Amino acid sequence: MNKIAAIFLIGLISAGALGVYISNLPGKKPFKRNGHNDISRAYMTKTANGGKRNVIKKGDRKLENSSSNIVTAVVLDYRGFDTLGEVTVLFAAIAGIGLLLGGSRRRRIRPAGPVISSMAPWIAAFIIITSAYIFLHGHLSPGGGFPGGAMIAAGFLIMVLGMGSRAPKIFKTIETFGGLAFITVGVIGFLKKGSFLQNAFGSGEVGTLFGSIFLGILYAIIGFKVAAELSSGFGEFVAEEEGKHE
Amino acid sequence: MNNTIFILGVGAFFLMMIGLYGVLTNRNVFRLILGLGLMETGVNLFIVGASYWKGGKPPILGTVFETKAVDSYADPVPQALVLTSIVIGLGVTALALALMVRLKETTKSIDIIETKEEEVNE
Amino acid sequence: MSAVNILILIITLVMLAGAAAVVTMKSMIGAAIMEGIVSLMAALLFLKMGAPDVAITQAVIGAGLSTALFVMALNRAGIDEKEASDE
Amino acid sequence: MEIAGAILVSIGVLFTLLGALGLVRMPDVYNRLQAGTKATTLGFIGIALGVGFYEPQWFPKLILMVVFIVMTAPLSSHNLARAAHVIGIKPVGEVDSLASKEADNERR
Repeated sequence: MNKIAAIFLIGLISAGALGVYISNLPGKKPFKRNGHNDISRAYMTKTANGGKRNVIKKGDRKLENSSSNIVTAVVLDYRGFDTLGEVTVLFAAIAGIGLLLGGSRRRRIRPAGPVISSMAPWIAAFIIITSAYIFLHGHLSPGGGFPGGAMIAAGFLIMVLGMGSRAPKIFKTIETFGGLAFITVGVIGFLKKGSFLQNAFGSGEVGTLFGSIFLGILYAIIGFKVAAELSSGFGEFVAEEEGKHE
Repeated sequence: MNNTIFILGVGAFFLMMIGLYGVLTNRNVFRLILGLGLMETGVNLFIVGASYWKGGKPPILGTVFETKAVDSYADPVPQALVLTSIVIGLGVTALALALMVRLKETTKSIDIIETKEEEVNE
Repeated sequence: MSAVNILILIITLVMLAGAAAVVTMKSMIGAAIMEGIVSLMAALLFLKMGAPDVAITQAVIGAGLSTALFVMALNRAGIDEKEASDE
Repeated sequence: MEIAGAILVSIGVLFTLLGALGLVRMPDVYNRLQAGTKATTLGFIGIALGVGFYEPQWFPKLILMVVFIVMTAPLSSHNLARAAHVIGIKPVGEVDSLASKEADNERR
């Protein structure tokens, strides 16, 4: 398609969509209830104080999951099925990469220079410790299993690129057992409370590390699973040195 | 005060349109993947930007509690949706790049016009 | 126009300029790095919108891992910059 | 307390500005890397410590950030300079001592 036709088409789409968007912008009046619709309002009040009042008070107990971070509560508790499906989609994508790029190539990866290869394990250790903090505190502070797992994958990527080591085979095992553990937690909720992925471990005080042990366990599982998937998938992309068998 | 939500919405929309232009006018597969990434970022920005309102705090209760109305927080549901969407986008991009590497190995080219179907089947 | 508005406007304009550079740039590695800059600006916008979770995820994945993935895929496929002209 | 923080932030901003000016002014890749990495590292340290004076409970995390920057910034600039040298970009001056040293190594 040539450029003039593309610009014409995009201009057409832009004119229509921007017209609809601008004509639907609210006027002087603010959104009803500050823009929260009923479902997000229900999620927030239930996370905060069991859906009774509109305010959050110090020392509230007997909550549904007692998570400080409401996004974590929505991702893992109220929409846990979404997250299970999302992890499955990621697994399918990484399995496709393994099918396309894998094989019996066992050549040596060219390491970087001496400065990088001697400093790479320290930086990787620093990154991995930071990401463990991020996904263990996913229900207290911003962060969680997805960015934490991606950061672990970045650390392993630095080790692979800097030192020339390969991604070990244990990642496939961790990935499999991560998926199994997620479903196991869901089945425990089914057996104890009567519904799949329901909170079966109770809830403590808001704002403590062990107050919301259910979300902590789930995010740790997701962190390990995402880290294993991304590390093993990205290991396939590393260019290998031609010809040298060692 | 709707200036900010207007800027965010129009900016995200133009990001989508620039990505669409890149997808439409290029024949290079790598540039198609880059354009798809731009469109994905634009859609994510639009979803979160639609729930923006002025003064919305991050939806985190914190360890020190005060008596706060729930209405002072930003909307958490679009953020949760976009959080999973970004990770899926990374998986899709990686799969597309793997397909590009196989295409280059098979047909010695990453141009979508030069790639004939018979060559792939050989 | 308040100060927050001006900041958001500047970040949005930088992001759109980076996106235009992605589409029009000759060099493919340069385009991939520009896409990383677009992701970083999007992460700043998410942070200004009150979504720190999304901002962290976008910064780690969009600006860090994704750029490295693009460069690694170019290197693995052995794509030369010279054959990259699309005219 | 706040005055000390403001002074530190000002020093950081000044060094970052000098680094940005150096990126524009310097003649070749290696000098630009020097300006863009060293001055910006010092600028980041100043800004982080100044913010730590404003918000004292953030101090441990800021110290960790400074440690990370100090660990990674020289590595990245070293690797960029090495890559530029590998693909054959000549420095501005007359003497290329690294090339002559590598030639010595290959002769042996």
